[in-house]
Amino acid sequence: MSATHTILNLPDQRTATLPKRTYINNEDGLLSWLFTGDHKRIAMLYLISITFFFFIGGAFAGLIRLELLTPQPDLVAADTYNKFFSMHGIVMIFLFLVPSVPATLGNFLIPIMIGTKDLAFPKINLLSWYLYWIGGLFTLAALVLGGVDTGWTFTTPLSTHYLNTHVVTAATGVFIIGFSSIFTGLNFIVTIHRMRAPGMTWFRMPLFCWSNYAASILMVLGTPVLAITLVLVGLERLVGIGVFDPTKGGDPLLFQHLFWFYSHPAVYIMILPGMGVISEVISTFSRKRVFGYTAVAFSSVAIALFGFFVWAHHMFIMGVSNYSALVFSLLTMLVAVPSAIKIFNWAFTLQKGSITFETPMLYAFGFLGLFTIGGMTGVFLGALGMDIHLTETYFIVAHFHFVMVGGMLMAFLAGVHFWWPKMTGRMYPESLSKLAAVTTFIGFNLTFLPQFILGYLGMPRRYHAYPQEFQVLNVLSTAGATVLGVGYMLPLLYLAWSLKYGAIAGNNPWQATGLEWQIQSPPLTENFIEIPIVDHEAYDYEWLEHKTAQEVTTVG
Amino acid sequence: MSEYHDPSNVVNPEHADHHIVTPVTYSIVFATLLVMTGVTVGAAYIDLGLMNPVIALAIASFKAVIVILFFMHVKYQSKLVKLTVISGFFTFLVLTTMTLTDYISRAWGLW
Amino acid sequence: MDNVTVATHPHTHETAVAAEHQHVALPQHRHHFETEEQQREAGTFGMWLFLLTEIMFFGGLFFAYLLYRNWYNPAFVVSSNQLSIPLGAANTAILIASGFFMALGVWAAEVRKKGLLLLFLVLTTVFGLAFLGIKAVEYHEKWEKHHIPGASFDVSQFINPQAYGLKEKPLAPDMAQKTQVFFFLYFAMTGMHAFHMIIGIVLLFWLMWRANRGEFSSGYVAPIENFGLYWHFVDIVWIFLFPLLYLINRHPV
Amino acid sequence: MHISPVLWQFLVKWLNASALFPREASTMAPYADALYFFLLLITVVGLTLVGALIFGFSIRYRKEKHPVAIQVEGSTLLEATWTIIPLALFLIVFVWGALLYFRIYNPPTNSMNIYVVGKQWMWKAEHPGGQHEINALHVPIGRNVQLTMISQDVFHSFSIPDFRVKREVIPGRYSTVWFNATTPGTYHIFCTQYCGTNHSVMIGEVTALSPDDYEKWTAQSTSGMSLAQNGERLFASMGCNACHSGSAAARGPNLAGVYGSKLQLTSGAQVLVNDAYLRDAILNPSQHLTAGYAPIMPTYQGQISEDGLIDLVEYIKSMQSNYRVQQTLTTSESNQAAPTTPEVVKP
Repeated sequence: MSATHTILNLPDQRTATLPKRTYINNEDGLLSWLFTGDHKRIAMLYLISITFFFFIGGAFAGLIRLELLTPQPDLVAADTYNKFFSMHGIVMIFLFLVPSVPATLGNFLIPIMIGTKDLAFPKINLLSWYLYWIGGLFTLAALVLGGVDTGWTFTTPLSTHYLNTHVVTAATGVFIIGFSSIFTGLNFIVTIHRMRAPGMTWFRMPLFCWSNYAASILMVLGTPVLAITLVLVGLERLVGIGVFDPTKGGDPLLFQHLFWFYSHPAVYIMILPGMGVISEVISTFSRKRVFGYTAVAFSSVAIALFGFFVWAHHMFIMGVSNYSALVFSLLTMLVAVPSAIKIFNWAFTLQKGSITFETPMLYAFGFLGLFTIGGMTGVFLGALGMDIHLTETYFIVAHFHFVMVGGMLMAFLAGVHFWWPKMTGRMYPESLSKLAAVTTFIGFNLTFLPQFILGYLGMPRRYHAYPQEFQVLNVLSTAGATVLGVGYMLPLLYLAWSLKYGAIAGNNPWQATGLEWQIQSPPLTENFIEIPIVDHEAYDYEWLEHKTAQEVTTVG
Repeated sequence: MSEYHDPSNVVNPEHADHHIVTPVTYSIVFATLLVMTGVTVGAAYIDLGLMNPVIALAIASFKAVIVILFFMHVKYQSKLVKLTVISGFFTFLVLTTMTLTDYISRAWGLW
Repeated sequence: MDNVTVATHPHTHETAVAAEHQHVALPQHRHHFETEEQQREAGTFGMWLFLLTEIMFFGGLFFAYLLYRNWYNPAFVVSSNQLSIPLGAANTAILIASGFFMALGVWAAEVRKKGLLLLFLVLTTVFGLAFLGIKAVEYHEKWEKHHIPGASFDVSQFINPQAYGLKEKPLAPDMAQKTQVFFFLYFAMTGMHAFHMIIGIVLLFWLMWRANRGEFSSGYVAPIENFGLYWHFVDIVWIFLFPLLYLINRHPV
Repeated sequence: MHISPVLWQFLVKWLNASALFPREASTMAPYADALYFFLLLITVVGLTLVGALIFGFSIRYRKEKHPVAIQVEGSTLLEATWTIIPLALFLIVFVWGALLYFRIYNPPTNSMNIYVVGKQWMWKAEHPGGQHEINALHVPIGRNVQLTMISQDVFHSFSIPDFRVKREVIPGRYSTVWFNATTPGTYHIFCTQYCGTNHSVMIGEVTALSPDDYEKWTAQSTSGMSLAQNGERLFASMGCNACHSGSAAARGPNLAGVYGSKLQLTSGAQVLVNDAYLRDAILNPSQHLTAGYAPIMPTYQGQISEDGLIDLVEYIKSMQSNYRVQQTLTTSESNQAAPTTPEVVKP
């Protein structure tokens, strides 16, 4: 009976075994992991690292919500609260969101998806992970030494002249993490250009590769601008001369321009790989190729390209020239279109499919709904006049959490659940994971929908204490955050459990078409025994059926 | 013929054969660079008004282009590498022009 | 072709192509690249992508310079006149020469001449060090003139040039303060450039050591080639820094 | 930590205050809300559409009902539809938003001007008539009020949600915003740009008063010296009148009537003399040199506080009769005893 409800296709658990030789047991010992060049092992190292930082960032989020339970500034002192949200932002953005999908799933899957043995530069890939940790340690050092309270935006002149916290330490951390991200992106671009398997043309690549490719371009071209900006902030603090200091002839808005030149594309660095995950998941669980493959692929590239032209919409009220604001607002409206295209293409992928509702699909549905809201509220903020009232309030907090958490984190969890059997060879408990997906969705909405209302009512962001009339909505939000916290703890627990006790997954539990599903799980260190020749497009379920049928006849 | 296995990317439009640039070419480029350096220094001492920075930057760009083309072998590289080089300068141009839209038009109106 | 399954590819084309090119497997060939050609091109492409990040890294500084030059043009003109054109021009020539020898070094590696390669690498290093030496002399001069931004920065030379034997027109006091912006950008840009040179020279010593062991004498030239790209990029930055900082609006002499 | 009183009491309070939308207390609010509702409408329609598609397809094409998927490549017509319709909607939003933006950031002429200085962590409002307020602002209803704002230290942002106006308060540069309050009452002023430790304490209240009450308030709360009078003292004590004496032989240009005029600069540019120009000309004189004068004026960067600059600007504005923004507050004629040393001069 259940066979009709699901496409889950596990081998007979009584006889199933994990493959003898996999990338996990190929070499033993901690050092074999710490000095590995294997993209899959590095991906796992990244997965563990970003999970660690995710829960640190999450703890700060929890503390923030706890403080905001009451209007009075009663839980912690004002500067402590400021350190909380600064650390929450820095950790979540630079140590979790930016590397989340690319450095874990992308690292693991891109070489396999395009049919090669490894990324182009394995050593640089490992270096990128070490840089990530060095940067992470700097950030943690800033935290342990007494924190930093600039907010994640390092706004001058506040960060350069008015704070006595560990700004330079944190900025150094972010600077180093930036290079980690550059190297990941560089590796992806070279790999995708140079190392595709024979027959793997650009338009046969899975959309996951396209979206990671687009994000990589942004990483390579955007991140160095952040680096130089942080260098200048550091110099201004240490040497004390003002490129950004109005009293010495500098322009603080120049900092904003340079900072957002990276940090707006960074938003797309965060969301694009998530969109790639959603394409894979929705296609697999509706047994259907992605509706309008080319449109989805090109919309990723379009987002990456336009992403460089819209940064000043973060500065509409900050004193940019109004003419310039017009231009940036118009371009912002244009960049919203490719996202809309994607949403509808995903929705129509379901049409005439044969849909099942496994955990990754539930997360993907969550993504669609939440990202639609997140994207649409982005249009609110892109509209010049509306932005005046909404910016710097909880509306904007809710907006980017809908995109980043409702979008990216949902996509990340969808991806982790989707590829978990491939990465570990084990299945997680399906009913528990469905529960987690639903819990996350409910908790998320409860947390962040009230914040839209709060924002329109005018509650400013980064407030330690607030007027009493905002309390009810804040209590709702905190309650939601509790549910959300449970929703995020659950996967940690059952995924860890499944490492040992999960059912053995077999090569292709979802009956998916990607190259990664045609090899053993967990894969060999060299991925493929022989480099495959690709003779079909991505998401070709007829090809898969044909192949399966043939295997059955030859084997059976 | 997409199934054709092409490990060296020989039929790939993104491929270019390895070309060895001769010392003769390098020497010509080197001499040109030195001459252009002399010219740009000389031009700096002549008052040409607005043309001074234009000439200086034009010469610098010319020098940069021949360094990129010959010393850095881009002339003999694949389209992909050429495109990469161009995209780098293009992005810098985006940064400059889009930011300048703000700075230039700030003076236009009161607000 | 439809029934060719993914896992059973016979590799006929690859062997054919490999035979055609007659590649000898080098020890530097990494397992995950199918051919050395692929590895070499990947390396070059990766290096270029890295240079893109460098373009954007310096790009931020160049933009800051462009902006403030327009805002505080008189201050920028007189302070740039404080820089020494002979030293700057000499440095340009030296750096171009260094780049020239680097290019010859790549050629020497390509034609597998170990002795020549070493010679050219040494020359590249020597000229690179000469550049840094002259830069140090210039920095020292700025130190003596109190033109290093910070507490001891002194604008009196710009307010009262006659007292210092300069023929320039004095700057208004508020504009004179802005010369500090020029010198900050000067030190930030040339300092960042010099920092890249220092990294380059460290790498050069490493390459010399490897070249001496004969690692690049058998057709494996990727490290030399890619380092060459980096070194030339550093040249290019200077090619733009020199006119921007030293030359533009040089008159009155 | 305690959850203060019973939750439902707050529920009542919240619903009483404003449940989902802030009060509309300025002429701007309806315009902003109209766009907001339009955007909400698009969002709800879009969300319903996406939801309907997902749920509809999920039910119709679930595996039990539809065991074999039918492969579809795509549809150019459909894709063109969902490219063009969102694009058109977004462009409408863009135009509408731009119109609103210009409405909010283009102060009408003849609005009464109030200066606001932001500093860590308080708002100082300075009325031309000499009323000084901290974390409070009294305005009359039914009049266009323009705020000329500047920050002494970091970025702040002046926000009155019930008026739907907000503008960044920037160090080193005047920024302006304007509103016309419609309903008497008190409304929140927030600093919305994170500005350091006590960011959340940087709040205040704007009190909109009926014209009569406003008259009363101005009379009661004057400090005795109008800003222009303070400025006059400062002008004298800093020695400005040595050069700007107004005589033909003076080393500095005559300032009377300069405000609001078009000035020919040495650089060849022509500028409109406004508050921002006057402020810049005091701090960076050589870049704002009137044609025909030598660059001999010293810089006053770091020597005058922002309040002092406001006083000077007000004074220069008052030195003539042709300026647009006439401040005819009765209190500005007040001529009571004044401090002997100008408080705002910093050595």
